[in-house]
Amino acid sequence: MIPMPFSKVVPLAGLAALVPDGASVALGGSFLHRGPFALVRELIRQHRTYLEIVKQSPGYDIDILCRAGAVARVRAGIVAMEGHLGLAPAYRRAVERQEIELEEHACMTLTAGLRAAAYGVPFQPVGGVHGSDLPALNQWASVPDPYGSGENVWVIPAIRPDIAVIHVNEANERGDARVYGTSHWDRILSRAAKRVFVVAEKLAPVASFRERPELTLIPGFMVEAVTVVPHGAWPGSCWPLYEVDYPAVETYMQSEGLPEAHLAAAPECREPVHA
Amino acid sequence: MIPMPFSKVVPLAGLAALVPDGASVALGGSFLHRGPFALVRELIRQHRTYLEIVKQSPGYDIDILCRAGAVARVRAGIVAMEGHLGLAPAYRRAVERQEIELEEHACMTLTAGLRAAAYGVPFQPVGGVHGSDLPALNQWASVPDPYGSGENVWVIPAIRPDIAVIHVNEANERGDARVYGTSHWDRILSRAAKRVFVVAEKLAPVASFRERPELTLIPGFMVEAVTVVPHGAWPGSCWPLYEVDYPAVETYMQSEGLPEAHLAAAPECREPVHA
Amino acid sequence: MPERWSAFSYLVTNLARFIRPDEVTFSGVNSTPPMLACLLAKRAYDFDFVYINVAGGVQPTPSVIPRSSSDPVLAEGSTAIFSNEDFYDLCTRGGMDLCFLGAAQVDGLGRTNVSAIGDWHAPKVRLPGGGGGAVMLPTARRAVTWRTEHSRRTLVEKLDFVTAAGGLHGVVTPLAVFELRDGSLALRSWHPEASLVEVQRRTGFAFDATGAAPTPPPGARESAALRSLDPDGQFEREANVALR
Amino acid sequence: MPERWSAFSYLVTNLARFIRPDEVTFSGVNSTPPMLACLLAKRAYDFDFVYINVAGGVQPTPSVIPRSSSDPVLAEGSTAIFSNEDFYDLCTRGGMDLCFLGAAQVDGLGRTNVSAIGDWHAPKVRLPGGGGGAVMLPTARRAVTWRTEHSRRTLVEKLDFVTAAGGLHGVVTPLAVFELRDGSLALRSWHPEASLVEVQRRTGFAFDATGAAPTPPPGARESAALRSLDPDGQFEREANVALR
Repeated sequence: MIPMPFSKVVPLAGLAALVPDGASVALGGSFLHRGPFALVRELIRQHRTYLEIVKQSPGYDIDILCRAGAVARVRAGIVAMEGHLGLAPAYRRAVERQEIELEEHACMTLTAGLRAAAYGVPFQPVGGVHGSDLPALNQWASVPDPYGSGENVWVIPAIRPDIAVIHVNEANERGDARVYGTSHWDRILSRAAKRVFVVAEKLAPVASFRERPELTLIPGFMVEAVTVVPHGAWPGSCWPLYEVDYPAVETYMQSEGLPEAHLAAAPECREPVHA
Repeated sequence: MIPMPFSKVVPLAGLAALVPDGASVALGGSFLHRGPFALVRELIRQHRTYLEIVKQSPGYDIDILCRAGAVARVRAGIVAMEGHLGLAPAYRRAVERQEIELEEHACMTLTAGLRAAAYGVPFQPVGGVHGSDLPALNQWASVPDPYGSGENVWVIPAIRPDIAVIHVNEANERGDARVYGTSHWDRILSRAAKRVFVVAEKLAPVASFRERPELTLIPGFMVEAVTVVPHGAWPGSCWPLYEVDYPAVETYMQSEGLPEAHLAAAPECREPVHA
Repeated sequence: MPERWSAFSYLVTNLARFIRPDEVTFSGVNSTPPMLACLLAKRAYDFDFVYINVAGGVQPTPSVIPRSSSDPVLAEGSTAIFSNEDFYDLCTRGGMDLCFLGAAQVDGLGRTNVSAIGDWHAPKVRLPGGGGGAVMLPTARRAVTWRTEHSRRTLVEKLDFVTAAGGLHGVVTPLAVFELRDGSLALRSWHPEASLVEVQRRTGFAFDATGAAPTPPPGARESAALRSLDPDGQFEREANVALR
Repeated sequence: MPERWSAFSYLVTNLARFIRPDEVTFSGVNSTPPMLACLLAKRAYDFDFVYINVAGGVQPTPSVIPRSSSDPVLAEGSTAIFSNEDFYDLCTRGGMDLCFLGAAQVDGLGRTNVSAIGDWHAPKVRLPGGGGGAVMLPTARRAVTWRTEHSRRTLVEKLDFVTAAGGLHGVVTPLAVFELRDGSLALRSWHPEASLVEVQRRTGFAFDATGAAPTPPPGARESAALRSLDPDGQFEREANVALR
């Protein structure tokens, strides 16, 4: 039950302040696309620590959080900057040095765990996985089909993040949120997490949601707070508004340590937040 | 794999002819709302028999199919004409006389079985069900949480209909289909069935789907055939085009036996099919 | 002078009185009285709550009140479509505060039968069937049902079939309001034109009546709201409900 | 005179040659060569196939060819958005005909490692991780991978970790094309500027080479299609791939 104030819109700093140290945080988007990167950077500015990050395909977000020493644990399917940018080096180093704990998934096994949480059941069967070393690594159980097919199916325990943060194209002050293009894994993340935060490119009128309610990915009553950060998925993309800023990503990757200049150059520092 | 002809549009009679006697047919919509009723009537005109009907909340469709003797088995959650119209009398009589076999579900247990099929796993856990007589009736199994919560969860075996028939607002000749208002259970039905048929109020230009692809409920490559029947959900509603025709439903309910006059008065007989 | 109850207003209004501020409250298929109760609460009470329904509506503002409680007009004015899988999952994961569910028979433990009268395999009456109950009744935080007939046939010592268990939080009939207390249905109040004895005589299960009293009369805003929802009395006529 | 292969064109074109008419074919994240292969096949071959991708695209017509194989532009022109859950479910229920999946190491049984070099718990190199493989490789009808380096470090006798099993249908490197035969990878063809002996010397697992021959040269339409996708050679430069 979420109380219903007139407006759920808060400043970015206020949204980040709602994330406690040690929280399990699910991040929306995929690789460099429509990630809640402004919120990720703000968590770093606020010196958040011991976070558990849950995301099928993190990259820039997990990398910069590792540089900041903000991460204790990662539950992920595939981690990279992608393509010609290669691996996520700070993340890679943190795992290799055993500074962070990794729970390695296939993207769909992570999703199965999220489905179990969203569906209110303790575990979720998932197709495939047979022959992989991942089940033994993660001590997953297999269950024989009780209906006698002879099939054994791998089941993933429920994964219920404390908070899901989703970057969206448009939200309204009640929290309704919609995205254009693929929703990546954001639907299941928003249903699996205990609390849902939205970072929006812009506020849109409630009336525009009434006109086409089928486009709403997350209904407002499920959303605790919204912040508005134009260009907040930088240096990634937010379709159809902007593309990946590859020079900025490359500059980030060439830097070392906590990327102060990069953090200072981010849109949430450059532009007034429309809240 | 569905071959890709230039157009998947066929006449209503041709679509019905693709449904063999004895097929397991999942029907979209709910009660009197956006059901593929034109196709149901055409199955009756073609004297289809021994059908298995799968639907969470059938009403008019199952009732008229029972009157026609077209049904061998029903897998359903709740069956009624709804509200002041009460029970579905022909269906009720067929069950009471044991002329048809009923697999009684809660709507969500039926959906769990459909999820198992859609996800490619042999069974699907479902919340609740504890204390109900339904599991014993259906010989459902419960599985203890292998992760040691002590919880037992009921699991439903996969339900994979041969065919799902979905009535939609708009389709294009490639089979892409979209609906306005709630999609009821149509998303999971379209993913669980082996074959998907679409009955559309009208054809819309491919370009209009390109403009807002997020609204497409079923991508065309999953659809085998489309037929166009304006007003085809009659005597039910199709939002926002038309409301339930209550006088027609009441006239149907006051008639006995195979409702010839009702069948003859249906829109698919009155209007030329735009195919 | 306070207004008098009609059997219909008693049923709908006492369902509405189960609704609490800010909670997520759901009405489903084949559920005209709770649909009206949710819409009444929106008009009559000072607090807000999240009304979601089986038509996918989230805080809808329907332009007409439909005869079908699953009519798509119930999503009109909604800023989102919350489809069937979505609201069921919300319920099973613990996010549904109040859920209205139908029932044909109710027993003293707040369990329901919506499946069959008589033997399930050779039924005297085949009823609508499982519906939301078996999954939602045990998983919603609170579930409330109604019966238009208050009798030993509907409020029974023993169900012909247990479709759903888990304990209804509340039951409303034209005669009385029950609520769950220590795992059993207890009488909360009765129609002021009836008596405790009448409730006992017409109820098939034994119940605790500690603290029970005549139901407070309809408030002016409750009555006005119901009149506005049913200006020509069509719902009241079609509900066909009587105190006796 | 037939065109010569570049290492890059060999890789992309031979991936494209695994695509068959009318089939549902998928390319995912971190998968530039198969993305290009799917787009090449659309331009170079006479048949159509259902191209779906991780950006939700279904038969898209992207206005630019993105550097990121998960870029949302890959859904441009699509008439539907087929989201991540949707295409994974399609695969696990048996509806994915051809799936391109990444790999760091491949063994002779067509199993893959994308997790770690060295001990998983104390890795020499932490790799991207599970991704699509463990679920898609055993459930897609056919799965095909590629490696930009053909060596005994990448095509190995023994994987450091088995991320995904189930048997790849095909493997393409700048040097050779393998396909699954009786449960093991067999050589189908090798780069015409190399030899069977070179493939054997640079491959860590033993393989059957019955019927293997030099790879047929690129067709004119294949070459033209690849040039149109990479007119200024940016993809070729960034792929940084060589025959030796």
